[in-house]
Amino acid sequence: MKTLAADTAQKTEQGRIVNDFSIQVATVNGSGSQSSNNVLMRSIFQMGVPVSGKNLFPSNIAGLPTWFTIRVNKDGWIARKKEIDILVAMNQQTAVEDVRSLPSGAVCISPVEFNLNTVRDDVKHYQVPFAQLANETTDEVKLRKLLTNMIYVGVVGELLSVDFKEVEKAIATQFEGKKKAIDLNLNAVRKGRDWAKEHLKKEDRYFVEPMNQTQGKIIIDGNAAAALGCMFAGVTVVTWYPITPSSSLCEQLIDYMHEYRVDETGKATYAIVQAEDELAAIGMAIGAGWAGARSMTSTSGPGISLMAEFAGLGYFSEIPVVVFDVSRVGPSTGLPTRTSQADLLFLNVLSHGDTKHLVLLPGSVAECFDFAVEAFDLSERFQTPVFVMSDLDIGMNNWMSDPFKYPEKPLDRGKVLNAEQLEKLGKFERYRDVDGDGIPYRTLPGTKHPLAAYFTRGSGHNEKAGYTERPDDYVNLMDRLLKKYKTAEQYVPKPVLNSTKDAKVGIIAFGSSDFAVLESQEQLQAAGLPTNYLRIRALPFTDEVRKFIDQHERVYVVEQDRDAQMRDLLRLDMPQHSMRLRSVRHYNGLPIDARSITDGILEQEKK
Amino acid sequence: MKTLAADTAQKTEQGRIVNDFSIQVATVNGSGSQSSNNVLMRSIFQMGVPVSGKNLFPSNIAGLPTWFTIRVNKDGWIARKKEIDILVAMNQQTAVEDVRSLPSGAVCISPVEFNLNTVRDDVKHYQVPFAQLANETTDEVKLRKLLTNMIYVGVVGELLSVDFKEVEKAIATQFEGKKKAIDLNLNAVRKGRDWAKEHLKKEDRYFVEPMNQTQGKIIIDGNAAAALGCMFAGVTVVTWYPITPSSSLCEQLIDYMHEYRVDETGKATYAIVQAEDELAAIGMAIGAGWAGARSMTSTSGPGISLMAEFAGLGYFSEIPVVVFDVSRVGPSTGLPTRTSQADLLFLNVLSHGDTKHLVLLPGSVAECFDFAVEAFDLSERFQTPVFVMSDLDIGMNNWMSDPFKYPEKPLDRGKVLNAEQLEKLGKFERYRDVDGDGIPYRTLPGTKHPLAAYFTRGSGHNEKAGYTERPDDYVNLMDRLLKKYKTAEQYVPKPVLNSTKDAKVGIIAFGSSDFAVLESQEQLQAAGLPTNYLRIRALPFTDEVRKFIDQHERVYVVEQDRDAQMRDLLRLDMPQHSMRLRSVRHYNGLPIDARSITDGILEQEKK
Amino acid sequence: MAVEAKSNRLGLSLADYKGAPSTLCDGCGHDAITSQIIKAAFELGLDPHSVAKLSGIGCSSKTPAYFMSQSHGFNAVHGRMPSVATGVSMANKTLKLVAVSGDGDTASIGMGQFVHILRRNIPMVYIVENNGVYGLTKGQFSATADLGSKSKAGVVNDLPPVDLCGLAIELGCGFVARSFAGDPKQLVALLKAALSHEGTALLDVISPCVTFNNHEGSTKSYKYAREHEVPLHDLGFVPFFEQLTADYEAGKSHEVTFHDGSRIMLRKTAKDYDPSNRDLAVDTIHKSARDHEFLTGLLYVDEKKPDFTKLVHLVDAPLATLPQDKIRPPKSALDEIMKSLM
Amino acid sequence: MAVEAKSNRLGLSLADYKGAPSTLCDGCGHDAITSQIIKAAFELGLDPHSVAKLSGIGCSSKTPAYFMSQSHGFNAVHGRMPSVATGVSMANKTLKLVAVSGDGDTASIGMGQFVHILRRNIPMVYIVENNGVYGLTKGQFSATADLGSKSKAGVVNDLPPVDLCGLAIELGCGFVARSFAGDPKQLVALLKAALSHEGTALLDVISPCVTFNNHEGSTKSYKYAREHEVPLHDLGFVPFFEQLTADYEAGKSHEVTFHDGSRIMLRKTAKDYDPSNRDLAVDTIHKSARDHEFLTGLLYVDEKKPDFTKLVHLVDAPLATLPQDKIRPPKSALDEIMKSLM
Ligand SMILES: Cc1ncc(C[n+]2csc(CCOP(=O)(O)OP(=O)(O)O)c2C)c(N)n1
Ligand SMILES: Cc1ncc(C[n+]2csc(CCOP(=O)(O)OP(=O)(O)O)c2C)c(N)n1
Ligand code: SF4
Ligand code: SF4
Ligand SMILES: [Mg+2]
Ligand SMILES: [Mg+2]
Repeated sequence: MKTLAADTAQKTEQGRIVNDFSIQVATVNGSGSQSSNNVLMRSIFQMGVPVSGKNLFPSNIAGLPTWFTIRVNKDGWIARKKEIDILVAMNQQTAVEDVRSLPSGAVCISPVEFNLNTVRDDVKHYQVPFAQLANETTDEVKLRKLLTNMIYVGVVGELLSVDFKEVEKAIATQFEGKKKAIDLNLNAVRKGRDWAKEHLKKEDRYFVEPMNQTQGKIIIDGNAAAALGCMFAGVTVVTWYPITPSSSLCEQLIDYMHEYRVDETGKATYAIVQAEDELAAIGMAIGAGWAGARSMTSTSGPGISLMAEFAGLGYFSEIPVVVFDVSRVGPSTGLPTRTSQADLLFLNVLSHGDTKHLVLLPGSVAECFDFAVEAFDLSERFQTPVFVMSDLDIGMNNWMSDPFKYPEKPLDRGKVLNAEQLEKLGKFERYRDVDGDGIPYRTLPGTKHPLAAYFTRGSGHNEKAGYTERPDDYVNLMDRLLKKYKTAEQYVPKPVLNSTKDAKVGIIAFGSSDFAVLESQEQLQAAGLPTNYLRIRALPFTDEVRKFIDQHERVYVVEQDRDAQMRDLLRLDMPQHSMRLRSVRHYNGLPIDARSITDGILEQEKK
Repeated sequence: MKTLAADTAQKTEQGRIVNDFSIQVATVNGSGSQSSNNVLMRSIFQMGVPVSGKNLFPSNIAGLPTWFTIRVNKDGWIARKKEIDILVAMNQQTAVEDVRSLPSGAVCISPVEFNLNTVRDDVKHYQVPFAQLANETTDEVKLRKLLTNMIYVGVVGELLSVDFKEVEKAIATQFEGKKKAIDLNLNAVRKGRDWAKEHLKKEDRYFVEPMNQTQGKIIIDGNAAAALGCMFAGVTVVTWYPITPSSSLCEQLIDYMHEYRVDETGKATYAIVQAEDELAAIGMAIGAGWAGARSMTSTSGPGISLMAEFAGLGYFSEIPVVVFDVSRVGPSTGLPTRTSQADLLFLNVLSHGDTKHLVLLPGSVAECFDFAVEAFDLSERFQTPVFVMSDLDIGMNNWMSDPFKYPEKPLDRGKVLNAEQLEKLGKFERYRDVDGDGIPYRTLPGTKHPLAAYFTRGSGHNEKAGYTERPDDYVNLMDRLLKKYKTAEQYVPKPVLNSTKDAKVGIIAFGSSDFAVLESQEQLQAAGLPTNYLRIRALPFTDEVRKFIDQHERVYVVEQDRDAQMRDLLRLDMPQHSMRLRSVRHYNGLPIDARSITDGILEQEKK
Repeated sequence: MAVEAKSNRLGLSLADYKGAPSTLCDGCGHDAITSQIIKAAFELGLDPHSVAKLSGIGCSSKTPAYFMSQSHGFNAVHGRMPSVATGVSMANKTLKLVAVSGDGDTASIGMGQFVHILRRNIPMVYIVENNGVYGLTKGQFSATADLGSKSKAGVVNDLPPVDLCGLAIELGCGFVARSFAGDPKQLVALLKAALSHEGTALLDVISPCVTFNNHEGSTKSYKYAREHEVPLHDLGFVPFFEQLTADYEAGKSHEVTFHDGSRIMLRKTAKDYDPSNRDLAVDTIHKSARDHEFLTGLLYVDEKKPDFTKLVHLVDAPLATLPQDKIRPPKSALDEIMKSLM
Repeated sequence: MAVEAKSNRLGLSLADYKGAPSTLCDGCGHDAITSQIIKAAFELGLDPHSVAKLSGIGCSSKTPAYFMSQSHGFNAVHGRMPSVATGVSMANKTLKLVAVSGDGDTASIGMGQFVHILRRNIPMVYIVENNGVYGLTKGQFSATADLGSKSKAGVVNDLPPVDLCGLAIELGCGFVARSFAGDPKQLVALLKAALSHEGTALLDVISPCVTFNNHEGSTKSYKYAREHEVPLHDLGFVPFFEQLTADYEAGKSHEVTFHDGSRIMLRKTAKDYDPSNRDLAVDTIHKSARDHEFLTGLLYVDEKKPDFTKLVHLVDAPLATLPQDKIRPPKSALDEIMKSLM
């Protein structure tokens, strides 16, 4: 085992590592560490240095291990990084295992009582008397646990030379307005900083230095972004049932709507209903969509399973509704607080019988916003359920992003006929393909015209919406629905290409894998493998996707599931290219990282 | 338009058509025609002539059009035949359209009041004063409608020269024991026969002549067959919720169990619970399977959608349960009384997250029986939900079959440890892959041993069944489940091959398409295209399937859905052969027929 | 009285309230209820374009196709109509919701959503066409089948029935009535009252299934219902747009006035009954069950309970048709939010 | 008395009834209930190997992992535990089912199955750990949240609560009790009584969520419950295997004897209360709600109602372990059937 001495020597050779490392804070949930971690992250962000934060929390309310990872990266890589450089080991339950998993030469900050130095000596240990410092900070026993979190912020800040003014600013933002809280926390941070100044000798390579890479950027989680998208999409009826990791989408939407969607007279231009379960949530949303509202619901895996029957009704009787799936690890209850993309195939075919749903795949918080807007237009344009699948990683973690753009396109309410139009037309058949695009016209209940009414059913119906069991009527309907799905290829978000000179190898990914893939492309380039990368943003696939696969000898499909669902969907879309489609899967519940992708690809390249 | 004269001339040239035609009886549902149609069918069957009957009925209780088709075929083809040779047009609503759809030269028997002769003259019309005959048969007005049905049996029987003794026998069977009913109906049949003898001149080519092709055969519907299979599989807990076309499975099961599964003391060795809905039905079945019962539920499309969440729990926490999907036309309520195979893909991946279920695909009533037995063994062997997908055509129509074989294999209760075994082992870990086949051992609640208990959950669990969120635990579990699925390839029913000399072209089909494909093979042979036909009987696919595809230049996958789901599943299993897999789809809700398959294949062969 | 009028206050005729021809069995109780819905809507002069018809799945749930063909209708999935109704109500609170369900659709598979729609008090008329069986799937017992009732096959039901009215009152429903498809006079009055009520109005209407549950031994047959019906009171309904005539007042024991000014007069039959007394209602229902009485009439009313559209403080116009400027906040709003996130 | 005993009639110690350490928040009412379940099972001398623990999803539904680790447990899916319990009961009627659910798990998503399990009267103890919120998803209101109760964020609940006890009585449940996690003495007595009851025994236990619903303005906080609790009676439970001692009889107003001979003595507090009177029970519950009283005790018992295992006429041995010759009919049976089809 390398000794620390040797290690430090080596360090000094290699010199400083600036703005390129990851910090992991290990605590127990419910201990209030979230706010101090945010403060630490924001402080660095405010110094102009790109950061990202990932919270690895248990499906439990208090007392179980939680890890918060802050990645600091001057090049703007904000995906998860596999190796931890700096560990703040505050949780005795996991401390030993946490230290063991560190790479040699890493840094470990821990309560002196843990004696972690006895576990490994090839790691730089800073041992801090947190308990004592906490006692000195406050006499209120109940506050000590909380303030301990702020004390480590002070210690870490001092060691990394984080600008204290930024810490002060970050605390002010975090506890905005609450003077007492601000002072208390500032005081605690100072306590940690001063103690560190006095007692700790900097013996590691990690430093933060000011940059200007975060000017004008925002930090937000994907659920908040999606909520904003819904609000600016003009959503009017929202139904939901709480479930991790989707709850915070509707909960933040409630707050935003309350602030921005109440009229002069104090009345709401929306209705938000907490349903009794997901069957009811989507049932309400479908009823609302049928009646003309821009309606949505939001859920995660188990809720999607419960929505299957109604999803089929929406598809077959052509009712607009937007369904967010902030996906988590399944099957069943699975790992409610871990991330996954494994609902993809199920969403695409959700419900019994021949069914094909539109699915949007946001790859960033910005796209959570944009695609929310997009989703409502698509659902009303195509009169069908539209699923937006993000995941726990995008949805609940904090991401750096450019500010969102205000939608220029006016709302697309689709083919809705009002009384005047009916009068002009003198004729209305709910399910006739008038325009040859597979999309019929509809009317809304309440339309004051004798031609307006029609009867909606999930059973067999002809072009006039009349009940039928005729073989030809059924085939016509099903073929039209397929045509409609084909038409959608022209409307859904097109894929995004990131190409490299002379690349023969392609990479396809979607959703939250994006930043990791981009980073992996650099690693691959460095390893001598230039790649082109296409990020798919929706089902059905568009011609750009087909062209991309056409143009590459080998295409690696990177995804966060066990069964290579996206790879399979692509194979079914382009059977002639099945064999050039290879798979890189990551499905342990942690957000995907660049290294795993790079290794996964290089390994197969060897063969 | 050909005149009847010309037509009859031509007929006499061609001469008699014996035991090779189809009869369609058009009535309204709820009119009691079902029993007379059965009598007609049975009579011919008893003459030793292969027959099959298909009931095309509305999703309605009374008053809507219904068509019953009897196919008489000396070669034993019992699939649906597209063309109708003899129409019995008893339903005024549809009579004109029914007659129009007849091929030229066909026969039409109808009430004289309908004046169908005015509709077409290239069809041989026999016009019968049914009303008058009915009046003469009985004074009870309420009985007349019913007896009219028996009168047409007499007329048709006479025209086709069906042996009257067999009709008498069939009636006796139909109304077993009910003396009064037997006399009434016999009398009505006689009425029809005598009138026909007297007033009708036989001017068509169709005749029934005795054969010995049905000796020792039975007639039964697939749901009854499956019910019998369940009973002899030793099912102990049955839960269900009524839905067409699956209701009659459990309803007939109730009758059988009541007769054969009650012990000396009059107590039941089973529990059958009519649940409040399908969520509850599968929940109960899963609870029972967990507690050690051989449990099952039966449903159709909409019920499958509602079972998605529990199906995922069963897969992930490894609980045996058998689920019958007697599939009907979807999506949504769809066409509840029409047949379809379009649940296949959805069943295979049912529930959110990475899921793969075992699916058995019976292709005959005999296999409904055998696979029911098989399904319970598999579900306990693999500790997982097993789906048995038949469809309305197999499930609700009457099929000729060899008698079912009594299962020789003893029940396979799978890897269950009792108190003694636990004592010997001294150790028990619920989810450890002890044998390397991916299948762990389980214990049943009530096992009196300190080691027996474990905690079952749909959330993350390690080999000891302890709660976990560890990435490695999750990956291990998911990989083992995949291994278990792979192991199942060795256990599920192998495909059935029907090969032809020098065939280069292959056909793959499953379920109720079987008889139509076999018949189509002959038509193709006649058209100069020898084919080999492999009938798949389960998911996952077995090596025989892979070998078959390997060995053929082109393989036509015949299925009764819109989206070519089986073709796609095969492409995903053998991506290297994607392009040799072609598709023939039939999805108008009618049972598939040989001609449609033959045309579908020949058309693509031209290209 | 309106009953004789050829056209109603909107100048519409009875025919304007009819639907497609029924495909139900001749004599089905559901068809009888359909005609009373048509009659009530016609006599009240409902605007067909402001009515939304909702149902689940079942023979009963088919009936919205058989009345008011000028109104939009939605035949949803089995047991989940209440959630769809809730969504429709949120999207357009100006619509009058007329929902038809069956005992299986409501009391078996639909129980969860039924309970929660009552809890939310969504403004709608909720009619359960109760025949104690699943008609459309050929006569299996539903959750309202009475203990001891015999099936057509002779099987005796050994589970207690769910009493939808007792349940609704327990859940705080503000309008609870029970009636009989064979009692058109009472039914039409209750339908009009229900259509005038502001929250959820539950009508549990015994509606015999002539094909599967109308035999000896059935407790939901026409014969049984006729022999056991005990009307709590005679009813007279006076719509807000009609003068109160003396004959209404005659012998009235109680009167209920609805938000729109319409009233229903209760004339006592056997004993006096105050439909605003919740405990009395519950006890009376339980007693009638013990005595095997088929109790009909207006069992409970509470006109004070706010309906759900009030609780969510909706703007006056239907959400469905709000213009873009009302539902998409201005750019300034987004800028403000973005700032706060920097 | 058993309470002091180191080991029970099976020679097992209290420790033998414990489970894994709880991961719930310190002070969570659910943990308090867990300890009383352990105590009751120990003192009754339940055989851990004959107990099956069942739950849905939620903090409350996690608790079966925290008691009786020698019993099989099944943490099912959210809101659907009743169906799983029904299946378990059918598969092995010799098991004693102890089910734990939450107010969200039962009254929101689980309402349908809750109603139907009561209707079927599946033999089991059904404990609802009722905190008025969804704890595990961070404190949203559930369907039992009281009208006017304030959330931690200050939002006021504007929907009426589902009263699980009132509902259970309406649905004919034969054992209905309400208690409080902060009243261990009453709770353990009710738990023992519930464990001695033959059908479904519902225990609605107010169990404060210290993290999300224990603040000022909450009607499910420890403080509120303590201040508003009104016990209907004092309870004394005497298991069948114990002698009746004088002190039990003292001042008893009512007594209920269960099938196994165990008894529970009710000593009147304020007014006399007969728990066998259904109408009285309903009225009393409704009154307590009107008066904002938190009424606890044994609200209703009916020992005559047959449980579901009786209705299905099961053989005595568990279906789960019947040997092949009992469940696969002989070849002759198949032959006979085949003949009939020829
Ligand atoms: C999810 C689902 N399960 C089952 C069915 C089959 N089904 C159709 S109607 C019905 C019962 C209808 O009974 P009820 O609501 O009482 O109506 P009725 O026909 O008696 O008027 C059932 C079980 C279905 N359509 N959907
Ligand atoms: C189908 C489904 N929807 C939503 C969830 C998320 N979820 C988990 S627990 C819970 C509510 C639990 O509330 P309650 O039953 O009152 O238990 P408590 O945590 O309050 O004890 C919810 C909504 C889920 N697990 N499954
Ligand atoms: S089956 Fe019964 S409920 Fe259905 S239409 Fe016929 S009579 Fe009415
Ligand atoms: S969140 Fe509430 S219910 Fe859940 S464990 Fe904590 S205190 Fe108990
Ligand atoms: Mg019914
Ligand atoms: Mg709760």
